[in-house]
Amino acid sequence: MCLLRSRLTEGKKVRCDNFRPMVNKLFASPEAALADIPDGSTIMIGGFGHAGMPAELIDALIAQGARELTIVNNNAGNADTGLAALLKAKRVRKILCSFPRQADSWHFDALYRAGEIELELVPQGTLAERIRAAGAGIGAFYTPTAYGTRLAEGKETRRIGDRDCVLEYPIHADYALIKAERADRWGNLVYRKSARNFGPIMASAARCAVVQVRETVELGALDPESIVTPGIFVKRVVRVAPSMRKAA
Amino acid sequence: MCLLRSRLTEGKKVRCDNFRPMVNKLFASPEAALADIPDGSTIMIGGFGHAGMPAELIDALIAQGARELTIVNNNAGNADTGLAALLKAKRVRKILCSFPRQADSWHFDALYRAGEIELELVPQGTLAERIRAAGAGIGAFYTPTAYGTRLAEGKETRRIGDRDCVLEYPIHADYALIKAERADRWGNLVYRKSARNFGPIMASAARCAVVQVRETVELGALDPESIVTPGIFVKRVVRVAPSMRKAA
Amino acid sequence: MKKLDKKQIAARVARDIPDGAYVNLGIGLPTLVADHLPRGREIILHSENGILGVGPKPAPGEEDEDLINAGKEPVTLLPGGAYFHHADSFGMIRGRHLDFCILGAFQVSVAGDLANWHTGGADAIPAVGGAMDLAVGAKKVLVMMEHLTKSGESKIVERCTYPLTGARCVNRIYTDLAVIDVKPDGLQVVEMVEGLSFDELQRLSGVPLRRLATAA
Amino acid sequence: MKKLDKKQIAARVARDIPDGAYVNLGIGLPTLVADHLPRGREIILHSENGILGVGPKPAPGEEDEDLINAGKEPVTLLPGGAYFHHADSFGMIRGRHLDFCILGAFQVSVAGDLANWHTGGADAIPAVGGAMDLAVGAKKVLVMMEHLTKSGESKIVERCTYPLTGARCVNRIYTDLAVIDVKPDGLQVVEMVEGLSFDELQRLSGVPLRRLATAA
Repeated sequence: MCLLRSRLTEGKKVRCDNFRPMVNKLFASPEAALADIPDGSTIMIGGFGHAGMPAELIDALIAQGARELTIVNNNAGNADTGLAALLKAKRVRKILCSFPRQADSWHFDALYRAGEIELELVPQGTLAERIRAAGAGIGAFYTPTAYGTRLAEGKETRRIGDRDCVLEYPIHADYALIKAERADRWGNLVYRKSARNFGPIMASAARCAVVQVRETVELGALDPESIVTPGIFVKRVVRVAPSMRKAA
Repeated sequence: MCLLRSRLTEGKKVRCDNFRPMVNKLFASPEAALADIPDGSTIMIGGFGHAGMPAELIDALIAQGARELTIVNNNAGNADTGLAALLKAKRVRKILCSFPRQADSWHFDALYRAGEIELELVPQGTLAERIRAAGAGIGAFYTPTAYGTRLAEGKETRRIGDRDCVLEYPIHADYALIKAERADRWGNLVYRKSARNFGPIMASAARCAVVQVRETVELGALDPESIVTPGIFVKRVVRVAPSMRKAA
Repeated sequence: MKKLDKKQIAARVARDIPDGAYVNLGIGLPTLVADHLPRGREIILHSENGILGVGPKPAPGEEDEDLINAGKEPVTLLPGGAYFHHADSFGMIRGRHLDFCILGAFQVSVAGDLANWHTGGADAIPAVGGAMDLAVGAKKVLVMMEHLTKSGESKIVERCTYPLTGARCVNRIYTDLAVIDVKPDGLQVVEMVEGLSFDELQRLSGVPLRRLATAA
Repeated sequence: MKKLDKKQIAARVARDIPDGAYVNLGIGLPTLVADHLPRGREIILHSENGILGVGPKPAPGEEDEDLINAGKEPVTLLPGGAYFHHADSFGMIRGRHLDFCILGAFQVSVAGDLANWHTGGADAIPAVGGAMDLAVGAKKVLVMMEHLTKSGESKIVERCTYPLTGARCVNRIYTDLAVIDVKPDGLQVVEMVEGLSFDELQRLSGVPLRRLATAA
């Protein structure tokens, strides 16, 4: 055959490039893994409380400098570090979360009262399902949650069977920053206890999922029955040693 | 306090009774686990090919005698045993599946051509998602699958972002008959290889999920990180020894 | 009359949870129920951040930052417990797999509407968490709260004045004064504390109540 | 001209799959592609019944009835592979996580409509499987088929006469005669077999084709 030209892999949908010789998604540092995040990105950040919070990736995002971000997280930052520090640095335009108000959410509270941050408050299960819908290619879904409440105002509703439902749309992201326990070079992940929380669904909903892990293992070392996030959802893995975690 | 009467657990929603002293979902035999299936039930049957097919439970369903069943399975029976035998015995009014036509689906083929069985043909991913939606309490969802095809005729559609979508509704079942590898008395399950297929979602979508397993283990013996179906979705577990499997 | 204290309300709720039940305890007051579950019953607690089979608080020094409940307090896992992600966890809730959830409340209406997430203040920063999912999801929604506000007004109301968490979702209310079922045709008093008359409870509640019919 | 046989078409498709790609091979003809993936490339095969990292056929006697592909043939799992359930598997597909899927076809239209599940016969028993999900889901949908039907008609058509699997979903067509891209403005020939002229290909295809512009 006379090969004229092969342009098959140049499709613009492949934004976060997987294709390297011998699949290897391991990155050397949080900084390297987040270097290309542009201003205006939508970024999901995993974690519920400290469990699953990718502290070192958030620190690297703060150092990286991207602005006008839209953040998706269950909360809106605690005390003065992590997401709260990102908010304090005025790098966040909008936040989608279920539970912003906490005893130590003072940076969010101040920005919110000053009108300097937009809040989209989403019931926690609807937040999870909207993220999952993005990852699973669902266009929209009807949920009974929040029907008849202030959080459903202005939304389409429909009675289905014995339940009144609200129409909700997926939340897609450009990047997901999550934490897992262990990964291999294909990006297969396992988590630890309740630190799993939003990690698997956020990885699936982002064009580029970046994962910090405590340990990397050889390909084949993870039990295929127990892999929670298959590597197809993961673009970049950074090992953050336990000692670094404590120091942070 | 003067207790007048406590009727809290009599709610009619709890149809498949969980409440026994020291949660123990283990049943003595497939027959015992299926004894109460009434005529007209909707029954999901797990499996894709032979992988995950609950052969002994299907045999017990045939022996049990319930009629006018609606069956949900990926296929419509092969050769002369299992689901095909249930069809042959004219116990099935309707089947929902993605791939009825196979080289050895002669019992289905004959009933279908004779107009003696109703077929709802569902794309495989839509079948899986409709089952998952039932388990997850989703009222309905929009999917791009089948838009513009014969299988979307008469269905609501909507353009969402860059994709035309079709509105699909959940598939609920009265019973699910599935196969797993290992269970404990709470009904926690792990599967084996590609035999996992429809098991986890069917368990979640049925009021009464009945599981045949190769092995039962002590509570606590399954790794909580690796449990695929938490026991909350499972009502009845029957151990079917490997030797029985071979004999069937 | 002898009002119940918080622990006593929790113990009263706990008595109604049957063996084998799957239960979610909302953050705050309802978490007390865990300490009063009757011995000899195996009750499986769900935490919406991805745990079934939540066990008791860890011993001091044994806390694990990766094992917390929905209130972000350290917990343990019972043998037979399992971990899962947030979408699966809320699928369990929304899909009506939990037998009970137990929630605190600002107000409950005679129709079973629940208000427990927002005081309605214009300046208040809202936060909802999983309350709206639990309110529509569990097979039975149990509310535990004090019967009266600090200023003496009934928290059981004709119509909620605070923003709703869910409409027509509450099945039973446990207060420091009484246990009350929400029925399609109104509120039905199941129990009252010693020394409280039905008429007094009716007066304090300010909404129509009726007694549970007993065998005469 | 030298028509390609099935294996040669499969080999030609395989050449276009880059290192690191996630790929689903439809049942039938496309499964041949697995045998021709270039050595030295790490390509991760997906099977819609819940496998990533599908490996080669097992040695005779090593088959495992719990480890089969979407065509229900015994397979193996590569190191790094994983199992998951059907909803997760089709989430991967529908959610556009697969880089490529490779499907057989009865017909492809100039607009990229695909017909591959139903001959349209009134008496035919329909069966769709995962084809409609793959058609809308993969980032790139590649079709491999013979260029002409047994009676010599083009399978590339102005409008599909068979029932559609998906509308405007095909990105590239590999036949025994040519490789053709489906572009928004029409079909563009990328390659032809030795000895076949563009005019002859145009005549056989019966729909407007154009040559890929090359540096003159």
